[in-house]
Amino acid sequence: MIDNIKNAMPQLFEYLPLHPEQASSVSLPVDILYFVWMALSLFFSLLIAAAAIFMMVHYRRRAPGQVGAPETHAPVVEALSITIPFAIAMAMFVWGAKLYVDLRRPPENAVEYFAFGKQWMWKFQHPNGLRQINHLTVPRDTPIRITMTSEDVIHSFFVPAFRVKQDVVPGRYTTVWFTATETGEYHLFCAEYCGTEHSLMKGTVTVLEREEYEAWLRRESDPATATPASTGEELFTSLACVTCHEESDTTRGPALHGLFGSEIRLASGATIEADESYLRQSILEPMADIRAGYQPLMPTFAGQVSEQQLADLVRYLKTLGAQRASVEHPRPENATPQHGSPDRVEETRSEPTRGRQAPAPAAGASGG
Amino acid sequence: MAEVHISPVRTYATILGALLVLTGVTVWVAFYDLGPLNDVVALGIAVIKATLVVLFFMHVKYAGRLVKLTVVGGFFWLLILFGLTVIDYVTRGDIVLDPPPVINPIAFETEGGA
Amino acid sequence: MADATHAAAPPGHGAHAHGHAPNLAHHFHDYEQQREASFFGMWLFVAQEIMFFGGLFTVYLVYRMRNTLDFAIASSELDVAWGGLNTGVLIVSSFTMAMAVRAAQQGKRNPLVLFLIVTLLLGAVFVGIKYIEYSTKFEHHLFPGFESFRFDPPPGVIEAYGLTPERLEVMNQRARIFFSVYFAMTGLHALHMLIGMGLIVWLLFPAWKGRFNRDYHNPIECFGLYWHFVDLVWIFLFPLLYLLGRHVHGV
Amino acid sequence: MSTASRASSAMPPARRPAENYINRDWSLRSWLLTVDHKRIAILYLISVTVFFFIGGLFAMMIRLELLTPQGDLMTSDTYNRMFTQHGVVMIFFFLIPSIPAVFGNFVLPLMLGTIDVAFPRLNLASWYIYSIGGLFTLAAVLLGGIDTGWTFYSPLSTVFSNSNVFLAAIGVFINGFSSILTGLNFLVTIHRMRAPGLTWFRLPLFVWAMYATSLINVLGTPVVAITLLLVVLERVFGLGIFDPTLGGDPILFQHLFWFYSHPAVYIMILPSMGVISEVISAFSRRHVFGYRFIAFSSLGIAVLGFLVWAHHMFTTGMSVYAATVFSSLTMLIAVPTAVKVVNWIVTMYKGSVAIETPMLFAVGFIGLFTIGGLTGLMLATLGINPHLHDTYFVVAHFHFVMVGGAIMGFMAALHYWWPKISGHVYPGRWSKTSAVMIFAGFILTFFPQFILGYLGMPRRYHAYPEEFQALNVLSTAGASILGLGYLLPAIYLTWSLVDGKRAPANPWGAAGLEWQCPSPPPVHNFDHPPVVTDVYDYGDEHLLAALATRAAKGVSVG
Ligand code: HEA
Ligand code: HEA
Ligand code: HEC
Ligand code: CUA
Ligand SMILES: [Cu+2]
Repeated sequence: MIDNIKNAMPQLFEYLPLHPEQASSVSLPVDILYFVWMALSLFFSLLIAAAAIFMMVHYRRRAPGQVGAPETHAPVVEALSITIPFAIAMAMFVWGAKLYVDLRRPPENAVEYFAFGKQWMWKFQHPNGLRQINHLTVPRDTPIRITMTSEDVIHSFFVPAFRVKQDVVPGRYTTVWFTATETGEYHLFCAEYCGTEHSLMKGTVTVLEREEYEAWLRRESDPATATPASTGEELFTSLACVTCHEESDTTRGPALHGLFGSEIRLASGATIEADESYLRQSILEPMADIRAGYQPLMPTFAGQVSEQQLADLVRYLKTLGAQRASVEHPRPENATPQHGSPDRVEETRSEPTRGRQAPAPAAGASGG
Repeated sequence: MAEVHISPVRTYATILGALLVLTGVTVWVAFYDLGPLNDVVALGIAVIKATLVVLFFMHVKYAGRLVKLTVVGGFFWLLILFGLTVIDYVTRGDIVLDPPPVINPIAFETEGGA
Repeated sequence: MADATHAAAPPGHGAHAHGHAPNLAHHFHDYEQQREASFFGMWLFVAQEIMFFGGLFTVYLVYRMRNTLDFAIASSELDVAWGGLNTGVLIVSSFTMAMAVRAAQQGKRNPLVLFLIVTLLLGAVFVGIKYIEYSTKFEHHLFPGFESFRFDPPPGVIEAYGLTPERLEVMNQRARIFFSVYFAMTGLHALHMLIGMGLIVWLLFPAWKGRFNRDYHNPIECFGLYWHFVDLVWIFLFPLLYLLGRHVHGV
Repeated sequence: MSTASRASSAMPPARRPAENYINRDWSLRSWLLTVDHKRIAILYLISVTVFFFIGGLFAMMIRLELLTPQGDLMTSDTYNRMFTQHGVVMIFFFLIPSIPAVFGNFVLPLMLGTIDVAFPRLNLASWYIYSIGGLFTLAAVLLGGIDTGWTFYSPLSTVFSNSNVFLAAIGVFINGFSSILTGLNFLVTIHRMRAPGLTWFRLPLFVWAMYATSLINVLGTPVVAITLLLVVLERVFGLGIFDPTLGGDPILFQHLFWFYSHPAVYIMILPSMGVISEVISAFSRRHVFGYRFIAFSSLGIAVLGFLVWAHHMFTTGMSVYAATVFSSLTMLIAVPTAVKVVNWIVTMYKGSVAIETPMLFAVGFIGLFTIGGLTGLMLATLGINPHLHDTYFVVAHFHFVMVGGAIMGFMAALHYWWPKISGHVYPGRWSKTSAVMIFAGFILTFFPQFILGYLGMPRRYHAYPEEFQALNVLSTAGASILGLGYLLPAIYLTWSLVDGKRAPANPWGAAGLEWQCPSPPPVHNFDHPPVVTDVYDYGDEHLLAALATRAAKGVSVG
């Protein structure tokens, strides 16, 4: 009987559009607890509202001088108003605490990932050392434990579909774990307010079938087939430059199309030609020359990019300059067809829509 | 408490003496290694001194119930603040970084490249 | 509280005439009620102060729990002699304050003024010594506000505890926290001392003019509570900051 | 007129019939230097109203921005300033002082049958401290704003924010002492200034609520004061106490902050609960049911409220053990609260219930606060807190308790005591319209946010995924109704001062000491020392006689 109900549960929730999709092992138990609580809350709220309205109507004043009945005492009422809420609250507490233990204790065999939050991006590291930015790819049905810390302020790792949230605190390691149960692409939010771009510090979690994940991982990690981080465009994506330098988004960083070779005005009032060394300096010391009309928001990438990568980036930026004002997404000159596909960048940038299939790496995996 | 209680000078002098002696004792003890007992002794003596000050200099000994309750309440509230904060700290399983990360501990950047 | 003086009493309140009681505020029935009100009010203020300092004591507690050894070693930079002397000064000043209150209760003007002045002077001595201590810390780059903050453990400690250079870096940081806590706590305490000294000066005039008598002396009494409370804070600060871990650094 | 009346009344009392605390002296000086608790209450009423509208303006900016998902109305920096300033202004400069400083100041001495609070000059000083704190914060807003969130979490506030954290933190710090001193004043007043015969268990429940509130003020506020002071010191000297790169711990800040700020939510709600106890009894013309239970539950909430603060920190990596302690203690608060709710309802049972404006607000309070409280319990439930924390579910929860609860109580108090305070009657039809608009607008604004929250929309988001738009549009629509609902009272109450009918001493036919003095009260509150019996006794002969007379004259209200 109990099993029957348990099995029927997921179906039941299909009809309730009031929750995010259930994509982890704890989604269902959390939802059940939540909706039971919600039902209780609504029941008691309506009960009390009904009682209040009833009293207002039924005992409404009928004559101006009328007064109410004399004082009464009813210890039973008091006793009930103490015991019932106490009992319900304690019962829900115990239920919640039990579930919480599951939420907090990762299984022994959990696979260890790392995450690192900084204003305003997420960086992840797979057990084999592969890195991803603002994007995490994980295998299905595998317990995953992420150890996290932050370089600057407090952030919070939040994947609604998994019903998990864990603050990422500078100066300590915190951990979160989950077992994804459905493939697809899900929102990843930073839930702890962390400054200017808090609401843009989001990304996606992609859940792949285990084999697909393995394949993807192998391809990504193998220097021969890996997305060549040596090409500037990939770097531009993986270092999250795109989050600030999109064509459409003028509020953060300037669009970089047509930048190379042009005259630009600095906040100081001076004008300068955007030559190679200017590009270089903008990446290493963004605070040095602030472009007029922009905030000094750009983090320095000194120490984060090797000389080689820097050169690649600059080369890529130069290609953008060559195609000034192009509406099409520019194609880097030396990109191999396999990796440089135009919508690859597009993919990572645009809002993930819920449950969208065929995330970029997955598509790549099936192709390879 | 209709009449104001006026303590005799002798009481005050005795308390003064006791406070000074206790100060000496606590300094003296501090130079011996008693293990964890050092903390206990130092704080114990401080509490005794504080009690003396509160009871005699601040006349709580002769004050009404309300004032006594206020004093006890004030210190009790402090214990709530200490106690519940400590509950969190002593049970926290997370690791405090030692030394704290000045640079990215996952070494994303240092090696460069993916 | 000092509030319990004449509060621009609108005349014409017939409930009780009190032309004979110049220091009784119009909304109190008698001195008894006024005195109890201000006494209780002052105690509530002290309770408030307990929680105010309590926040800092919590900070101390948490960091000492985490960094016991570092705190012990860092505290060796503090001078027990000055600290101990200051404790003595403060305790004596508490005594003279108690005597001042006693004089006020008896309505004796001259002893009251005298004891207030002595208390004021002792307070000044305390602050003076604190100033000396602070300057040494500043000279030794132990003020956390400076870029140049640098803590070097006393000789012998490194060998005794086998501290590696990395561990020393950590110790430097934790000592920094220690001195942050030290300056925050003693600074706030010293600020209270200064305010207290200002209040003594402010009370000296009415005391000198003989405004206080057997019936009306609650400003002095309430101020006494404040002064003793400040003493009380130091009674805890001294062992916590100067003494705990004192046995460590000789090792 | 001022000097004349003073001179003439220097003689033993020959009271001029119309002389009261308002018209005694109109000069600005007499208002700014007043030590009369009633005038100080008016000063507070004006200032908190100003702050409410400032805070409301920020709220409208938030709602407008959230109409579309892209974050296109203002930059993210501006948006962050909006919600921070909204929170800081609403909480510290409106809600915390609102009922205690306005209605507590006005009616507490009346209810106690005394001339004034224990320390009248301290009372005035509290208002000045509040104003100075407010000016600091306004300066912070005008000089570029604050963007830390009202919670001032470090290290964002101590190291990373480039906004005016210094000014704002100092403003809130200063304002804290206003709360502390008001609380202290009330505690002493309640202990030491009660009229003869007014024993503890004859005190009106509003007084009990103020008592509990004041306890929290005195014992909790200093901790947030020192914490914000530390934030300021960190910014100025770089102390490092909360800075992880210097060995400090940001979690410690949260402990210290919430040690005050959780109890502070009871500073906000307890006074409202006190008001509801008064209003329900007065408009049901029935002795309040379960008097002692309601009285003690206020104290219970105040004390328990200090033991639960870390329920705001479950996701910071707290151990399961500590979380269990805090969660279970939090749940316990349901008990004293439920006692209150049930006793209010039962008070109406067999009453003679008049559906006047204050009563509408009071019943609105019961409904909305219950929802808010129960969702609070949901948040306190460990299994679901990780999902709900820092989402719009939390936003909905606290607006239900603060706007649906505390402000409903404030509106109830305002409409209940307005005739006493101003001496004028406001138009009933308009005020009831406003009550209904506020209720409906409120539900529409904040109910969708529960759903948004569970769907996963994080709070403090300037731009959000498109799928959340529909519910956000509903919320914004509701907020405009809500805003208009709040605008109405400002208009008709002001109008009533100019053109409203004169209010009798006891317009509602309520029991209670404050209704025994004329409206508005004379400077010394009572012409004759009040006779204290049971303050909720609707069987009292005098009251019954008065009611009968009024009924005969056809006075509709009451
Ligand atoms: C007036 C303000 C107010 C009040 C009264 C409350 C009341 C309560 N609050 Fe709320 N709360 C806030 C203001 C308030 N809160 C604010 C501002 C925040 C967010 C801060 C921020 O992060 O910015 C917050 C956040 C907050 C959180 C943290 C959420 C998070 O960030 O993760 C939690 C978690 O436990 C919580 C719980 C509670 C509980 C259990 C109560 C209880 O006191 C409620 C008790 C009431 C009832 C239970 C209803 C009445 C009872 C009945 C009708 C009987 C029936 C009952 C049963 C059958 C059980 N609140
Ligand atoms: C007392 C406390 C209080 C009050 C009364 C309110 C009132 C309102 N609050 Fe808010 N709110 C908080 C306390 C409060 N709030 C806190 C503490 C936060 C958290 C801040 C943080 O995260 O740091 C918050 C956050 C907060 C958010 C979340 C922001 C985010 O996380 O990104 C939102 C979003 O909808 C919101 C909306 C509203 C609305 C619509 C009202 C309405 O009730 C306001 C209605 C009032 C008016 C509109 C003004 C009066 C009317 C006029 C001036 C007339 C003109 C107007 C019109 C014609 C429309 N508030
Ligand atoms: C947090 C947002 C952000 C990120 C991430 C970011 N930038 Fe920027 N960038 C800016 C802003 C804002 C400016 C304009 C202000 C300035 O000149 O510093 C800017 C300016 C520049 C400029 C100079 C352009 C000009 O018109 O002056 C270059 C080149 C540049 N960025 C390249 C990069 C590259 C390459 C990366 C990734 C490795 C990157 N940016 C990542 C925000 C960002
Ligand atoms: Cu990172 Cu919000
Ligand atoms: Cu809380």
